[in-house]
Amino acid sequence: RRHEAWPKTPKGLDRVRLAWNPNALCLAPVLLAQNKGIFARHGIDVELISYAGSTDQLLEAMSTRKADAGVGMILRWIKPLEQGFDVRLLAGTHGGCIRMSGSRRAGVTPDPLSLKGKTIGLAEITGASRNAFAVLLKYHGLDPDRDVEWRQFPQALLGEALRKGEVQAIADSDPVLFLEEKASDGDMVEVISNLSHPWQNRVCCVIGAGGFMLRENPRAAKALVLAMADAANLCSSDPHEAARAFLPYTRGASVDDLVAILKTQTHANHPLGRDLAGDVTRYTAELRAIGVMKPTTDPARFAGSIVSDVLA
Amino acid sequence: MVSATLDNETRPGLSVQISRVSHAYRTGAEPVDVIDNVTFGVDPGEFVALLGPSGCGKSTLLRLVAGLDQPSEGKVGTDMVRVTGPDPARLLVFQDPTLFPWRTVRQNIALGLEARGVAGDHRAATDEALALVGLEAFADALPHELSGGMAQRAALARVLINHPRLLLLDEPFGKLDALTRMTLQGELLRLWQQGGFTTMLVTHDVEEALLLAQRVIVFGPRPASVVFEAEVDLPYPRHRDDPGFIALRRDILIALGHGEEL
Amino acid sequence: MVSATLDNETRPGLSVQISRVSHAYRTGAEPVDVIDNVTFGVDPGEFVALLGPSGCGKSTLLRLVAGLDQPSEGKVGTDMVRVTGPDPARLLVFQDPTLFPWRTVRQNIALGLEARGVAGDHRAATDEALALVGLEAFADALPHELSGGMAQRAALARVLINHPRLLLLDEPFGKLDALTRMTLQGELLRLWQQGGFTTMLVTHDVEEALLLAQRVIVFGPRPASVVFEAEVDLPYPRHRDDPGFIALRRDILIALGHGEEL
Amino acid sequence: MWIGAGLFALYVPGVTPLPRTGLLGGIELAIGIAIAVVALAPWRRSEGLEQADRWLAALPIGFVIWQYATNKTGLLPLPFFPAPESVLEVFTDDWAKLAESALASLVLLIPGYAIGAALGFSLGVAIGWSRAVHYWAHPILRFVGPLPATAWLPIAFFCFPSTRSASTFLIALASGFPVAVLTSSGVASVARAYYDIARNLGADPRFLVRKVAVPAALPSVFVGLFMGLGASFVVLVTAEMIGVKAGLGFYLQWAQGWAAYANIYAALIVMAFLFSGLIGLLFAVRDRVLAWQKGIVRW
Amino acid sequence: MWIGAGLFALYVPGVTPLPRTGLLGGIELAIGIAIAVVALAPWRRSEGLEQADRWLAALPIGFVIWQYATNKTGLLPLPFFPAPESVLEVFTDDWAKLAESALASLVLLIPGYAIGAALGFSLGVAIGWSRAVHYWAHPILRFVGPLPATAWLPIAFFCFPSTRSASTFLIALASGFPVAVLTSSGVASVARAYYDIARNLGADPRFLVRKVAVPAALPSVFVGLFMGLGASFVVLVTAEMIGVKAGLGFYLQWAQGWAAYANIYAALIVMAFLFSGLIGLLFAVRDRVLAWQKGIVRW
Ligand SMILES: Nc1ncnc2c1ncn2[C@@H]1O[C@H](COP(=O)(O)OP(=O)(O)OP(=O)(O)O)[C@@H](O)[C@H]1O
Ligand SMILES: Nc1ncnc2c1ncn2[C@@H]1O[C@H](COP(=O)(O)OP(=O)(O)OP(=O)(O)O)[C@@H](O)[C@H]1O
Ligand SMILES: [Mg+2]
Ligand SMILES: [Mg+2]
Repeated sequence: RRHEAWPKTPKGLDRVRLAWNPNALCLAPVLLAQNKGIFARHGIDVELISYAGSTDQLLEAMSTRKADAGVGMILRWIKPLEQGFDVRLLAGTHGGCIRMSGSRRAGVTPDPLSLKGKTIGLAEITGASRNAFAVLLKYHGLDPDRDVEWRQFPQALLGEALRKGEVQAIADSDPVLFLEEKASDGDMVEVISNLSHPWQNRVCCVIGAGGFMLRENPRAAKALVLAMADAANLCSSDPHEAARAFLPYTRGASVDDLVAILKTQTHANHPLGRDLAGDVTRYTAELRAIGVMKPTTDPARFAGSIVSDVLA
Repeated sequence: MVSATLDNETRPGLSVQISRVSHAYRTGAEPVDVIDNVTFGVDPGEFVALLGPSGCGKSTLLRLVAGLDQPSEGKVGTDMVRVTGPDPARLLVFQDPTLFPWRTVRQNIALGLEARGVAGDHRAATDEALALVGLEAFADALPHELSGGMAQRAALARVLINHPRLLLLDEPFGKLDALTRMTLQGELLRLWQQGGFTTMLVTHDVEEALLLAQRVIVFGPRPASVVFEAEVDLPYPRHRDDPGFIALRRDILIALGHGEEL
Repeated sequence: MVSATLDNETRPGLSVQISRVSHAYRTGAEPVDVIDNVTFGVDPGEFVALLGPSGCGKSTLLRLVAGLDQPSEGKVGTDMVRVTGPDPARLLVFQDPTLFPWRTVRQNIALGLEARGVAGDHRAATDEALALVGLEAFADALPHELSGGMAQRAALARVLINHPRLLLLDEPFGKLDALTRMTLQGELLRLWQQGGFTTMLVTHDVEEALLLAQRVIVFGPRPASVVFEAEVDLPYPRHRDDPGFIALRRDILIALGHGEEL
Repeated sequence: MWIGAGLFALYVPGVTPLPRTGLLGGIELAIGIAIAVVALAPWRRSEGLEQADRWLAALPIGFVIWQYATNKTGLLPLPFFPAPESVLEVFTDDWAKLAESALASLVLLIPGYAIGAALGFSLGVAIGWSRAVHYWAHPILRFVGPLPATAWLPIAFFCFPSTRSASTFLIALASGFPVAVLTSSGVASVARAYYDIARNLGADPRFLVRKVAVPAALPSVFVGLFMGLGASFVVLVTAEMIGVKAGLGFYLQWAQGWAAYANIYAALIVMAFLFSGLIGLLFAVRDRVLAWQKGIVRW
Repeated sequence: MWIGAGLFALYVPGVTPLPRTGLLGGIELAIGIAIAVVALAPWRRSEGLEQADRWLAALPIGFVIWQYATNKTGLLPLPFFPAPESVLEVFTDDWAKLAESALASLVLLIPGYAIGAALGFSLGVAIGWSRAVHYWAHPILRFVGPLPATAWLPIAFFCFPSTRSASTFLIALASGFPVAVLTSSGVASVARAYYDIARNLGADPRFLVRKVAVPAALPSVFVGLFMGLGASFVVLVTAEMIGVKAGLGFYLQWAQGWAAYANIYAALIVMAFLFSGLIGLLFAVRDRVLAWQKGIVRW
């Protein structure tokens, strides 16, 4: 299809179907961009469609034209992308948003080494949390396969699993962790997050697009990236605004809670092109070292093949 | 052997009281009146035959006496006690054999023994019942492997094995050839004479009624009411060419609306 | 009206050839031999009655002629053509009525017309068939609301409405009282005389066979083989006290193993 | 009963004051009064009411126990077991979203179910009827039966042009399976005697299928339709994981992500009512179609 | 056929060389030769083989098409549609993990299914038999039927002491539901005449249930057991979300998280075979128990 054939609104804006997960607070800038007309200003009309299931469905959707673009966690995407989906990464949106907290009563302290011999609860055994913390624990001197045990529970039951003593620490994204910490009366303590040393400057979430979009309408792809960057900046400077935009999608959290969470994330960090590829390369190498990525995958080549610089 | 089970067991027969019984089925839009104010009694140990046109309500009446349905009006009793439900002392041989398809013939025949929790091996009793109706060779056959007449005989055996005090028979010999029928009629008569149970026999065969019963009751067309009643005061074994037999036969046929045939 | 449907339709009856037919059922462990080398023929338009002890294989034979089963050995043919499957020209009235429980009596009777795609409103035809068997009042009843005899009549009507050229009757009047039975026998005779179809009637009632059939064939006990055959050379309507009738009756009863009764 | 429950709700103090306690008590009182009025009314009593009487009596007891165990005493822990007023609060505050979700789900569900039921029925008839179809289809059913709906997602994605059609496919598949199984088992267990009679009367295979096999199998088919409807609701959650903007399954997942149990239960209640309504419809149809069974089976 | 497929696999070049092509072709050739040997063997031909002949012929064609469409031409896109050799590769390389998962699943599944089937059967008999139980249980079944297993997770998790028992509960629930529905519908549609006869012969309700209702309902019960088995496999994925360390559902989720389609398909194939094996067992039992049906129904 040619660029001219791309669906447009009556006002001439390019329609973009953006897949997201409405449970992820770190995607608040998406709503901000939507509400503040930032997308429209860049000439696109974004329709948000939710993909609440596992990541592969979102990637499947993008590579079979069910969605044009999507946002999600790089650490969740990177392994599926190795399988050869027709999806390209365009930009990072921010850093942070995956954390691990443990129960003081069970002997977990802010020191990652206190996790030795503990069981960690996760919502997805192949998810971003597992990938991130396996790398980070290894960095801190723990063998992610032997020194700790990982167990899977539905997201909503992670807190209960902790209370029941089935696990001593849980790893997930916010707001789940934040809400559990709040409900634990100070028992829960953050051990580590994906902004912990040495990942302070790493990106957490990325925008990706189906390969067909880049081929048929690179202009809209570029507009999406720019709009998201604007929105992320806005979120970084005015988290209250973003929190208010996201509030209708929450239950049991106040604007202040949301702001507190958003402030733990680095919304000013949205790498593009070479920077993004660099992050991807590093992640790939690290994941390869813990046996997630195939040993035959060359990190730099792989990063180069899945990152597209739409601004270039 | 034989005497221990089907024969020689003399418990007094039940008396039957049917008083002002009316019955209607209410399945369709309008109720179908089937029995209309019928009153009669049966003495303990008596053998009564019931005759009547097709669809007049004979089977229904037997169901009421068996306690499977409750009459819309009036009372049905046995031994002066109102019938409120089924009881193995009053056993009905249904018009349709309806054997249980998942049980062999022998198991079907043992049903009543099992149901009443009669202890022990039922083999001897069932063997005897099978021999009585001539189905020894088909003890382990499934019901669908039987012919129509064989199924009917199995259904008869299924009831006889239980020594009812009141035996209700709904056209039990309808599908049998003349010889088998005669043999079974003879067996029935013998069991009745020895066992002392009361018998109510629905049949369409006037001669059968006269060969077996002490009294014949004829119903009119639906809704059933008694149109004719006669004592059959002939000694057993009876003969078709006995003048009393012939006279009664004529009367009954006339009561059944059968004038011209005579 | 009447003449247009059940009566007066004269298509020649089918002839039947049964030659060296043997049949065995193989459901159980050992095969059950049911028919043993039976050979006989039926002329077009002839009325043949089949008699034999219960379970000897009569129903099985009718199923073979109807084409519902294939004989283990030998050939069954009609009009010199081998029977390989069912055909509405050869219709069997089954021993069990087996009406379709989800259809009303009228719909059950119209089954054959529907099945053969006979166009138009079947009301007149079904009305007539219902009247023939005396079920006008139960046209819209469901089968479970019928008495045993009524169901049997409905099954008869379900077949007669289709004008078979060969009518196979398996104890069609077994559950009927004397009067209804006589009426229907008369109707059958009338239809047969007018319609010219061939009839094979299985019955246990020797008198019925002699009142209706031109020829009587008697089978022996299972496995069925022909043990007696007789022409009934009496004019219609026949009478039970006709000396020829009485003589034939005696012969047949003897053939059925019924010596002492005479 | 209801009146008692209402009073209980209103006047027994709770552990934590919840905003909708008054409303809940009020509704309970109102129902109680309404029932009393109808029951004592001089005009003819409704049969439905009488049939439901024991449930009507049991429900308020259930409410009282629920309230007692949650808000009034805190016996059952939050957040798993919210008080009834919290669930009611979801209905009063979030009804627009719930209604939208319910509608969206129905719009997705009904075509999917209809397609699934129709195809399942046809396939079931074919399997039950034809040995050849049985030979080929039965092993496939055996292999396909246990596969979870998510396993179909990639294929559905690839084969269907839109997410909507992919979701519809998943629902149709889930509901078609029980319909097919039960139709085929119904058709395969039709008494041979019916076929004999119809064949003898000149029925061709088409007639045998349409007028003998299918009517005789209908009781079983309706069981299949019932189970298929249940399955379609269950798969809704999966089907709504892919790119929808509203729907009960979607709402449920979203609420789960926030551990908002009151919302979860509210969504489940809406689901249950929708399902119950559809089932009611199905049963009404069945009771008409299968009226002939009444005299034959126990009820 | 198999030999042809083997040759196709071996000698037609693929788009990208895959490591297990040789093995696949070899296996196909071996099967082909084995079949040829058995078929031409002088000793008596196996009946099973003859019955399966058309499937045996169709399968290699399917393999060829699959290979043709994937690796040999790339007609179907990666990663959705891996070539057969990729799936085979999963089996050869990951068989230890797959076997462990299958075993873990079975260990979880069988008690859950057994409990569910037993309870579902009892409940179904009770519902089908007793009007009172029907009155109370039927609305509950109607409400509970459509609830997805995930909805039960919190409650199961809370009410059961261990995750294992919670998972077992989920499986039992999922498999019990169809068993209960089909048992109850089977019991409720037993011909009234059977009850009449048994009651007349002196049967008490216990006897009526055990010796009349249940045997007569068995054909339907077996359909329920079949559907329940399918449901238990489907719910495995959900049940294995909570705190297990191995299992097919778990493996499936893991593979999905990585979008490792070859692994997904491999797990599905294992599931299908397990299921098919269990179903085979179930059918064997049924064919024995319901042997009496053979002469009555069409087959
Ligand atoms: N379950 C039922 N529902 C409605 N009507 C019924 C039912 N059973 C029987 N009837 C009707 O009751 C009447 C009498 O039936 P019943 O079976 O008692 O007759 P019968 O005298 O035994 O006849 P037959 O000699 O033909 O067996 C019939 O007209 C029949 O239509
Ligand atoms: N489906 C079957 N499977 C096995 N055996 C059968 C089957 N049907 C009938 N038989 C056997 O075949 C024999 C003849 O049966 P058939 O029904 O032909 O007898 P019949 O002469 O019609 O007897 P009746 O006068 O009692 O109806 C019987 O011994 C019966 O046990
Ligand atoms: Mg009767
Ligand atoms: Mg017969």
